[in-house]
Amino acid sequence: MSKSLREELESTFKNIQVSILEDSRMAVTAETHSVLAILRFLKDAGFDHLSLISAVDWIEDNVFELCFILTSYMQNDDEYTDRQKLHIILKTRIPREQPQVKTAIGLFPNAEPYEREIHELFGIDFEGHPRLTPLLLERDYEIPPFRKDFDTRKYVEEVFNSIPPIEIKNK
Amino acid sequence: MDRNQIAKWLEAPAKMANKYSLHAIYFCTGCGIIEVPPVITARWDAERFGVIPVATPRQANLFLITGYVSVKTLRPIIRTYEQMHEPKYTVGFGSCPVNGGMYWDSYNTIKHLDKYIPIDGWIAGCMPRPEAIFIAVTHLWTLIDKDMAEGYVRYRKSYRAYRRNQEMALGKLDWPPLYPVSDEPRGDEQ
Amino acid sequence: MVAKVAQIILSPILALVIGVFFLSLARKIMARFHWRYGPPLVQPVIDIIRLFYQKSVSHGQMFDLGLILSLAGSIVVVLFLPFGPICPLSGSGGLLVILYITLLAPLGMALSGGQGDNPNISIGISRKLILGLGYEVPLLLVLLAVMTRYKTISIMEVVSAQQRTGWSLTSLPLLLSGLSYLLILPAILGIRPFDVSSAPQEISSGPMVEYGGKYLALAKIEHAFALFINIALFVNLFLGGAANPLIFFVKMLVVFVLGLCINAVFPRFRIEQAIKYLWKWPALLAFLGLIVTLATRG
Amino acid sequence: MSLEILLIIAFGGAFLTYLLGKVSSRARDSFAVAVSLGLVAFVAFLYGKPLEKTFYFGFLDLDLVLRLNMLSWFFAITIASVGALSIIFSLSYIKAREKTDFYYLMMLLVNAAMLGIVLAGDLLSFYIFWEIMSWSAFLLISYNRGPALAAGMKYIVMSIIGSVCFLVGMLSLYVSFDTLNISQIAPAIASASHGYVLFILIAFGIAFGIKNAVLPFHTWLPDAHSEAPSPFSAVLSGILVRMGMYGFLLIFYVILGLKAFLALGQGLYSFHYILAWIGAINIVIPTFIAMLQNDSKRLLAWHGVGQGGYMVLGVALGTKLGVAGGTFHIVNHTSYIALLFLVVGAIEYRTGGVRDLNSLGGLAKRMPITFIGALVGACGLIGVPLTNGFVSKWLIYKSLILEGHPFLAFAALIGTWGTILSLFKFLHNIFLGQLPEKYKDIKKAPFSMQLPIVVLSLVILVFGILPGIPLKVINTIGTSFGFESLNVTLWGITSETGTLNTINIFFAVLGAGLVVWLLFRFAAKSVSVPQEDSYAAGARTPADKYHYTVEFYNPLHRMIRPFLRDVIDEFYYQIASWVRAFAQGMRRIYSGDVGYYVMYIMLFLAGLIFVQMRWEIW
Repeated sequence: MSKSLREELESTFKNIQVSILEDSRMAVTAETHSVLAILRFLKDAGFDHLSLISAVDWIEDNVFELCFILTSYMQNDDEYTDRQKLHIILKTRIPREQPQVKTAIGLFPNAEPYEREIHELFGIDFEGHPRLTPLLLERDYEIPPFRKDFDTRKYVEEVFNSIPPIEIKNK
Repeated sequence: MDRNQIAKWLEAPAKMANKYSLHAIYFCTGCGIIEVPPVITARWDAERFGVIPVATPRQANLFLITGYVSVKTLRPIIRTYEQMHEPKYTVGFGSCPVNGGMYWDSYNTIKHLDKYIPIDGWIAGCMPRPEAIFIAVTHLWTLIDKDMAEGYVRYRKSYRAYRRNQEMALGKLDWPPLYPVSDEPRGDEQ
Repeated sequence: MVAKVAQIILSPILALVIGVFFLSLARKIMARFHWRYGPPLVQPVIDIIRLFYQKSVSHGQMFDLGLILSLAGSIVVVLFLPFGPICPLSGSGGLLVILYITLLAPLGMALSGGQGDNPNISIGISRKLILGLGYEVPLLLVLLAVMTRYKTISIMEVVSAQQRTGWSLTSLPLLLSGLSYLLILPAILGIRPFDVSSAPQEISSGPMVEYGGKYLALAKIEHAFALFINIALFVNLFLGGAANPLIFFVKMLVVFVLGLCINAVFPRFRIEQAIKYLWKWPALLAFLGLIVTLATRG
Repeated sequence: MSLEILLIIAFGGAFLTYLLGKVSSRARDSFAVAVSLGLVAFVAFLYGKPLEKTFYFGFLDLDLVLRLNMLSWFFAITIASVGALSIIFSLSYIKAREKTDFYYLMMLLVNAAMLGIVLAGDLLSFYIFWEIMSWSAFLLISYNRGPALAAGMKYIVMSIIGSVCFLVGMLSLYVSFDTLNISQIAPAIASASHGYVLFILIAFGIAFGIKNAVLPFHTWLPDAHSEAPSPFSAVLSGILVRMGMYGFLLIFYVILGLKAFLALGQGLYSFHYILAWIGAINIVIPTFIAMLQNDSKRLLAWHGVGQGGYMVLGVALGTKLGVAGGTFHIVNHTSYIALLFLVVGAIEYRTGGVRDLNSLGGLAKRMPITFIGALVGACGLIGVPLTNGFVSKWLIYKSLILEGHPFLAFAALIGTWGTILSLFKFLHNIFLGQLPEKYKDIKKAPFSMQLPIVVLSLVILVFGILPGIPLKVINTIGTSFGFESLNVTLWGITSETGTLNTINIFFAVLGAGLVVWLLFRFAAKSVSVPQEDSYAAGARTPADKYHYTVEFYNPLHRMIRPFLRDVIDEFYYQIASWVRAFAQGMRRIYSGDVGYYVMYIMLFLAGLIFVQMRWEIW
């Protein structure tokens, strides 16, 4: 069953690699500009649940990798087709300098918090996102903290350890 | 436990009353709060020692910092501590409030909590068992007896240093200083 | 005259002692229900002493005066209530005056809470007033049944009538009213199934949110007086109010422990459920009681 | 010094103020205050002197009689004092508005007309002054244009219906006894048949019921009170509406007499018992409607309707305690409802006309005297001990219970709890809680507004702690009606079936308060704190959004909302729309060209001829 989905994907989109990992896992890597088209195609194919967007910082290849994980709601549980069991992870690589991607909110409204979090922690700009305000962090950082080149020990040393302790007055 | 010695009551009622009526504010600051329900219910029953949880800082005089303190939680902790009335005591659970514990190098946690609010007592253990909490309470009694549980006095005396540290950690604070902070240049030390 | 002045001074102190004893009994019995030891019986006294030594925060004149008025109102009601033979001011107004002076306490607490600049307090007070309206419907029917049955508005006459003709709880027409009064007693005392107004989890103890040291102490003392007043009123009207104070105290104890058992095992009502309950069965019983009393009065 | 000089001063003063207004506004203001204070002094001077003055009046050889007995003096002093206080209040309230001369003329005219009603000894002059009062009230209600015009129209339509009923009753009395002098009608009507007496009662009952907003006729009152300018709505709800109660007292006890009134109908169907039930219902429903209002003046207006129920209940009981309670309640109600309306007027003046309960808050910090006035007024309206409301309610309840009407007493007592809920909402939403940003630097109410508020608060407290003063007057009224007198002491009533002693309550509360205050003073010190420093679970308290007012009794509101639709009001509007539809239809007849009119005449003549041929009527 997933074979036919694989042929469909490979036939409709060029330079796309589709690999079946275990029985219910399928990995799809594609270029950035065709990501939204693939998402629409998969949504029409029944994968209407975007469960997660996450990012990976490959600092050696000087590239970010965005991962969209799609599944489908179990609408008709009785004929539990193997397509509904399938988890698809769609990967794409974007350059590390001024990383910019078009937002997926049009297709999946629930992508909004994921994209805000990735923007705050990785510094990837989502064009067309309504509210890219800080979500989790209290302070502002010049290098977003989840990037590999963010040295957390140096940060802790210069921010927290520089705060002087309170001397106990003459007891 | 010298609760029933009338002589002590007559000689220092305020101290004795503070010892045997500790109202702990029910504020889940970290992972240790999971230890508090068994402490106050049937198995370990903190009410035997006069410790009951209350809803608001106004009614409380004991503040349990249970577990690691994230930067975001430090703001309500300071606000709650300032809204409690003197005499007030704070007890830190586990090693995370002491020096950051296993999150010593995390960008998002507060390392030494006593730089921001005074702490009267520490309990070791990640997370301390209910018996350890009772030991802490008894230690607090001895501290109160020896007038060493003076965190709130320290806070009042060197409030400017505390306030400066808080502003360094949290940036701008959106509530006025608790005690009048004379606004000569920041760098001086009392 | 000296006896009268002694009574005026004695009865509030007595009421305070018994009220605080009820508070400590409540905590001890609740603990026993939970299979735990619970605090020593003297714990409320320790709490109050500590609270009086603790600093506190005030939100303005009305914040203090309202609380003082509410506690003064409770003390004044105690002066009107006969406790066994002791009854200092029973001569000036009887049951109607008691009914109206019990307004002072919630009104004072409401005004003082209102000044406390906190929506939790306002929500707590609006719930307390709605609950008050809820239990007032059956309570008024019950009180009117008692007054029409003994054809008097003075509480002393009701007590002396009961000395002669036995408890009104056992005499037929007032049995229904007595049952209805028992059903609404938890609501009047403000204990567990009906403590919607000071729910620590939902509205962080309602009107008491901003009460610090001495304010919380005064609020606890006022709660102690309220316990004493409501139970003493019930005992006076339905259990014949005893000749000597000891029997009176024992009767109050029985009624209070009964209320505590309900308190220990019931979850808290939502305010709509409380009103629906109060306006359904107790109101029906009180209504029937009044009709029967009217019919048999002849 | 006799009565016609009093009326001349009253009416002359009104017109003189108008003329002076043309000259200079300061002279007009001081003259108006002087006239109203002079009236108060004059009426007070006339205490205890029963005067009777008849003037021959050529019209239908009826004599115009002015007389003063204890009942009319009791009302006259209330009218004069409330009028004077509202004039003083409106000095600064009306200053910034236009047409102020007209306003002062109308206020003094209403005042004079009410004095005229109370002093009238015969029904004709009563009717004349009644009409003057109704019309000047209509002009004052629609003073600030806009929605007030509709409210005024509604008021004037209903009071015209009332006046017509009064006219019908008056004419039938004139035809059957050919005299309109009250003192002559009283003995004559005793011999009249029950049916005729019932007719008279119904006719006058409708007239006074509309004015006193008894339940089926109450619909004009909420609109009129909330749209009228505040000083006038204090007079309107304070004493003008209670002219209906004066009429009831006049009809029941002066004209009809006690025994005849109680003898009407027997047992459960006696007239006074049914009226008592109307009064009881009149207490409960408006009070619960008042709880759900969001406009402060409408809330108070609905309480005006509710409290009217107590008076009707007290007066209709026919026992010496009930009538004493009912009449005393009239004065009490005047004092605290006028005080509450003046408080709302002061708030309106300072906040620029804001009456909505959901957008105010925390004003007690900025306007303390107004807050104290509102607090005392609210306690009076609720009937908290040590205020005069409590004493009159105690009298009514005692007579209800001892006479064996527990269900009436139940309705009245539930009304009290409804008042508590709605008045706490009134106090809380305006004075307590967080002060909004835009009212941060609001100033106190000006002195000319604070004086009446303080005076009325004192009246409430003094009459509450020493009720003997007014009760002595009411006792003489009771004995003039034929009841045996209550032994009234300075601080209450002593009788074997339960005495009321307010001095005991006063000293008890004072002593207990002192003890608690000392305990409070000697405990640890408390620090006063700004309104931002309040518990918000560690978060910052949001400005302007931290005050719980909207849907204050939401759970209760959801439960009793279906029972509280004002069905009677909708019924009247339904009638109004039918009449409009019918008039619309009739308008089409006048189509404008003569041909149709000629056709109508011809058809009419043909009809007549046909009827004559068929039945020969002539």
